[in-house]
Amino acid sequence: MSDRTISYVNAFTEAIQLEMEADPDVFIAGEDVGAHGGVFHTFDGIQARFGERRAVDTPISEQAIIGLGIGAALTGLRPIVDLMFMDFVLVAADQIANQAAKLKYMFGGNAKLPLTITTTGGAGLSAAAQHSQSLEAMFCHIPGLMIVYPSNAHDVKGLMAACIREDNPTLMVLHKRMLGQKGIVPEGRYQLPLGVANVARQGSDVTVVSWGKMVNDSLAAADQLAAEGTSCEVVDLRTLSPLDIDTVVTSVRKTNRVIVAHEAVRFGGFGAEVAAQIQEYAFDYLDAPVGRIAAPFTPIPFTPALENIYLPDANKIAAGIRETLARPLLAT
Amino acid sequence: MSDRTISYVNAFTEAIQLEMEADPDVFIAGEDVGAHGGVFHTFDGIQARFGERRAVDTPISEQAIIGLGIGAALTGLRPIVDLMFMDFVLVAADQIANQAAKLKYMFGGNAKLPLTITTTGGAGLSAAAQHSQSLEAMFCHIPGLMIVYPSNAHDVKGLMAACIREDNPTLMVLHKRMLGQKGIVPEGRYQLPLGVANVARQGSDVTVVSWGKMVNDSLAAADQLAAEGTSCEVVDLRTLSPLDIDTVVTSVRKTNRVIVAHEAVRFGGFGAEVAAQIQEYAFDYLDAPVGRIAAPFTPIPFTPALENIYLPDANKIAAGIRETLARPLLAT
Amino acid sequence: MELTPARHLDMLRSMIRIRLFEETAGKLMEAGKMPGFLHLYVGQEAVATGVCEALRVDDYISSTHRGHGHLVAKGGDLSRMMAELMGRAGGYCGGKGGSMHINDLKLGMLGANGIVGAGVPIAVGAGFRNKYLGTDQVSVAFFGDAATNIGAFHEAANMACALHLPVVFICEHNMYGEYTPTEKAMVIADIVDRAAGYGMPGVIVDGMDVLAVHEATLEAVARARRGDGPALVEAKTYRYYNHHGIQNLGLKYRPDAEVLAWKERDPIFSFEQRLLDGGIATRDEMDDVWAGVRATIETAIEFADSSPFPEPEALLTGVYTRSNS
Amino acid sequence: MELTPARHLDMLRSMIRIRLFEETAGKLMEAGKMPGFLHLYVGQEAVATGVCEALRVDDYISSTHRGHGHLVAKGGDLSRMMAELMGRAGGYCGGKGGSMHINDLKLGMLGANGIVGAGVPIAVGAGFRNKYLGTDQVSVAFFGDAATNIGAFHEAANMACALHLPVVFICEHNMYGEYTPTEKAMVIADIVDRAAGYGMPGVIVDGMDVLAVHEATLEAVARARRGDGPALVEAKTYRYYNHHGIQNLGLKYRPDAEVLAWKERDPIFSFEQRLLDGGIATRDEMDDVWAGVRATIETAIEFADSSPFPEPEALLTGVYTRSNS
Ligand SMILES: Cc1ncc(C[n+]2csc(CCOP(=O)(O)OP(=O)(O)O)c2C)c(N)n1
Ligand SMILES: Cc1ncc(C[n+]2csc(CCOP(=O)(O)OP(=O)(O)O)c2C)c(N)n1
Ligand SMILES: [Mg+2]
Ligand SMILES: [Mg+2]
Repeated sequence: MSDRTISYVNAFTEAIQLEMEADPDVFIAGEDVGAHGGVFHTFDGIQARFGERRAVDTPISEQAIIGLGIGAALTGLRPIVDLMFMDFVLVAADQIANQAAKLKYMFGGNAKLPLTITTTGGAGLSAAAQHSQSLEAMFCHIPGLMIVYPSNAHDVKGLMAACIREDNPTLMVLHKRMLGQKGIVPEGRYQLPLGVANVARQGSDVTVVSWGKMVNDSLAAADQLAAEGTSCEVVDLRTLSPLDIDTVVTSVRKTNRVIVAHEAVRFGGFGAEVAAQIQEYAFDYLDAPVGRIAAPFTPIPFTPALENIYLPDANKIAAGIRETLARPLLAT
Repeated sequence: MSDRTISYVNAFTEAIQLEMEADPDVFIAGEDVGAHGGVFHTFDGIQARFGERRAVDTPISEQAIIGLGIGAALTGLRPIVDLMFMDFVLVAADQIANQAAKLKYMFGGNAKLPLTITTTGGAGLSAAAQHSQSLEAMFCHIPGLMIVYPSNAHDVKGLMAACIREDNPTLMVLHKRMLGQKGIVPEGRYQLPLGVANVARQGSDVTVVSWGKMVNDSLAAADQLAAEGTSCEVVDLRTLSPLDIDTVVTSVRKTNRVIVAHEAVRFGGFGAEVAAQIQEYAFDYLDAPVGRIAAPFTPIPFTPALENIYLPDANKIAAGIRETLARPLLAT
Repeated sequence: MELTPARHLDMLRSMIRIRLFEETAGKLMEAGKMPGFLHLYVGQEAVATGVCEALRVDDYISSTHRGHGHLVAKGGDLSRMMAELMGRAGGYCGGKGGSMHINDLKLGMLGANGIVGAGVPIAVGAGFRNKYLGTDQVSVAFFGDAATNIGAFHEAANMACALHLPVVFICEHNMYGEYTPTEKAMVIADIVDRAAGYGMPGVIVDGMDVLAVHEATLEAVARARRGDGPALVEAKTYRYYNHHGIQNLGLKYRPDAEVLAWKERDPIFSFEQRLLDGGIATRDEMDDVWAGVRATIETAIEFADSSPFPEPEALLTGVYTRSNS
Repeated sequence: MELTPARHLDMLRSMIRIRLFEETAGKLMEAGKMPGFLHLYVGQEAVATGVCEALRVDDYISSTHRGHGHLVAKGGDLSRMMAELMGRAGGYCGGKGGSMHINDLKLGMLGANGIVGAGVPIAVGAGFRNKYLGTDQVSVAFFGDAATNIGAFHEAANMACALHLPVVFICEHNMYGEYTPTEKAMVIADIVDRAAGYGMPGVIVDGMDVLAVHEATLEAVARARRGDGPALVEAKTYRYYNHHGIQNLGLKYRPDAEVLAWKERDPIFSFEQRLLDGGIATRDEMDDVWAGVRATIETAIEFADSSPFPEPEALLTGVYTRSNS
């Protein structure tokens, strides 16, 4: 059954289920993750299978949810705690960035903190400015955390398993608009290493670096460009922190042109870090500046009329690629 | 008295005092800002002068402190609310980034939110990982906020006055280790425009872009380099968001080499955004990659033995400049 | 103070405005005309109405994700509300905020809020402003039962008490936070048990009884206005529909019988009965109210339907206020 | 259960260990040997001691910025503590954490904490673990009076009650949060007034009386151990020194007379008097305790003084655990 097809969200749930079967110390906790199975069905069936002890519905208390995970992880369990919407990480930012991320170091390296924080990011559902954000950049800046943002069902399962087994705090972000997307997902347990990027498509003319849902858009853009005779290489970072810059730089040294595509606001986004490292490590190979395709500097608008314009997509990426390719070696 | 010399912290307090005198709607609120005058004496004398009504000691409730500011600003006052240590912005991150920053836009542009949030950032006092951070990058990524980080007494006063008069929420960061630093500060009211950088030193061989305390270190590095015959231009951003990239790019087009120096962790720091924009807008002018001098990817260690190594300083900036200058036009 | 028949009809009208606005929004959502999440207020009309009828136009309120009722009761324009929910340029937020961020600053309605509990500190800020300026305006924070488990609520409640601000806390206890029964999220049955921890009085009222809500609020508001500080009013109520969307029966987290039992005590129909029984209003008068509101709703739908979507340029405006002073 | 004379002397010893450790740290700070902020626990010794003497080694505690006393009382090694405060490699955190992050996971001490209130949810997490594994361990959260105004405390207290976890909440009410009298930061005089809002019992004890603290904690701990859920113990106490540093008199935010009055009720000297009066211990026995602790402190200073500063390589280690499983 190596070609079994299931959805992104089911792959996520399956990873949790398999790890919970394998390790009695793994549990889930969060708002409506138990009886309801998560507002996006990310935890469907977990409580039915493992009971209320291991699938815990909590009060609406994001700080205490993360604290619960920290305390349980510090004392030997392997918690998965959920924040529902990525926007809510801001409510619990102290516990995530000042506590979970730093305890190991502050404790002189003695602590082990196998904590997985799950959440859903991304816009496109008319959920407006407080239920649509992509805030990964804010937490990539915090030493001690690992940030994971998978782009397809196969990766979700392997990366989520790796997060659960990881002895450091991880933030696993699912994109809301990919939950139903199907992919070929092996049945048993497997892990994908954190901190290793994936070349999702080989190409020679230009590199597109991306993560999460934007990898799909990048691949779609690559299809468009292929029809125009351009060969795009698409690098899926999978993990933002730690960042696998080697895979990116290897690609750029081959293609000499690159854009970074992400859904978050461009200004101060994680694309800036990727761009800064590319120009540092591949300076002599670049035939054009590192381009960035990302959202404009505004909160996310409610109305689809504006949200559709707001969102980066395959067309915008394709346009960005064309622009990068069109740039003469010396523009001025 | 145009050459009156006062400290950075006194310049800050003076700006507040003058604005409070000029406008009865301006008040301060926060933990120990009233009777005690602020744990770093940033509000010394304000309560004595304006009374408890306008200099309000609050409970230890960072979320409610910001919320108090938001509600008061929405309804016509011009609040200054204090968070004591920049690390504590994480405790109030939702109110800052989901509420204060976004309300205007979500409300269709109808709201006015003249809110100033003050805090102190920076390491070097052995205050360890939760009392030393420079988290400006996290909030630069949030549309709707303005981030200000002055480098000297003169600028503090003018920028703080501008923050208070600004109709958008501003985050004004003081560096703890600069509080006592003296400078020439005019006596009356004046404002420095937000979003306008300052060329703190003219030079021709290399540009150093910086903000806050690191501007001082950059100037000291420039002195070192001058002795070696190198002419450094130092750009003090003053405001990080909005970013005055034009001043930076103008300088880089002249010098062709540039480093960005900041105290925050390098990975995902605001230097990445500056570097990404420089390589985008000055690609053909760059003779070397944009360098970044910043802190390593660790929480801030307590012991001076490690904190001293951790911190970027004039020597590290000077070394970074030398490295950038030494790089041949084609390195590979 | 006795209420006149006209005031009784005002209250009835306010509740009907909420009810019909919400039912209409639900239908438009089903018809695919309303994007995003819709948290309907149906069932809780007596709370928003009873409270807001105790307020002046210049008093402030802050609201929640379930905020339409609060804006309607504060006097919101149904046309601009409908247009907002449909993402149109003519909406309260020009289509940028939607259901979860609807507001009317001119009416003192400081916004629905997508973050549970986050509106409470904002109401406290408005309360601070009232005291600071020495006005006798009050500020009201609406929030749900489950929201009282979040830190922002706690900090705000204590802050209001510590600073002795004219703030009234209105908890709408509808027994659930999303799909979790509140009895699973807290041990206590009554939110008022939290009031003593801040040092303010708390009172429980029947949230299906608009007059009871009104009376309790009047007292709390009067107290706040005369400078005697905050108070908490807990209204026991129920939302007829699912947490969001318009399913009402057949939900796995609550028994249908429970829904039906609460509907027996419907705030609008029971109030009508009372007005009839007391000879305060006739069936005809009340039918006129329904008809009037129905007409307003028709107007609102037409307004919204004919309001254009915002122009692309609107995307980038309003992030920063440009009018510095 | 009657305490033996030996157990009484254990308690005395624990309090003296805290007292002398803190006084020494203060002097070292004055001498410029101790970098950073130092929040001394002197005056509150009876609380940490009374509580921790009611705990087992495998019980957990979480602590605050004022955390030395808690670690000492939980059995902490004074040498490694002193070395940590001096930023040495031999310290508990290898010099990386310092006073505000001192911890000993082997003793179940989950860390001092630089963020007010942030340790409380962490203790709740440890309590969750105990219940999850079906052990009879308990978890204790120490926090200050002013910390109860922060959201994290509230969420954690409610969470522990909602999930019925074996957690004991210990509030050290020392009347101030930094330089603000707590009566300005909250209307209520007693933190236990908050317990009812979570549905747990709360009790006030004299925090200068180690036996009173001990007894109250024993009861709360027994309750938690047998699965009856959380409880709150509020100890009324006082810190002799300034919020940080070692000034004690002449502070503008509190009257000297107040300090002196509390010192009259010193937890150590009053306990000694009680032991003498009750014939439980002799002056000689108690002097031996003092002498023993003094010797330990000497050893600690020597250990710390001779412990090297960490090597530069240490800067980059420990950010991530490398031992994945
Ligand atoms: C901080 C935060 N956590 C979680 C959510 C998701 N959420 C939206 S409404 C809600 C339930 C709120 O319950 P309650 O306060 O009782 O209000 P009700 O919906 O019953 O009116 C939750 C958990 C959110 N919006 N914000
Ligand atoms: C979130 C946060 N806000 C503010 C501070 C600064 N601060 C440190 S200790 C303290 C007072 C705490 O008072 P209390 O909880 O009563 O403990 P005590 O110092 O009296 O032992 C404050 C405000 C902080 N460390 N963290
Ligand atoms: Mg509810
Ligand atoms: Mg205290």
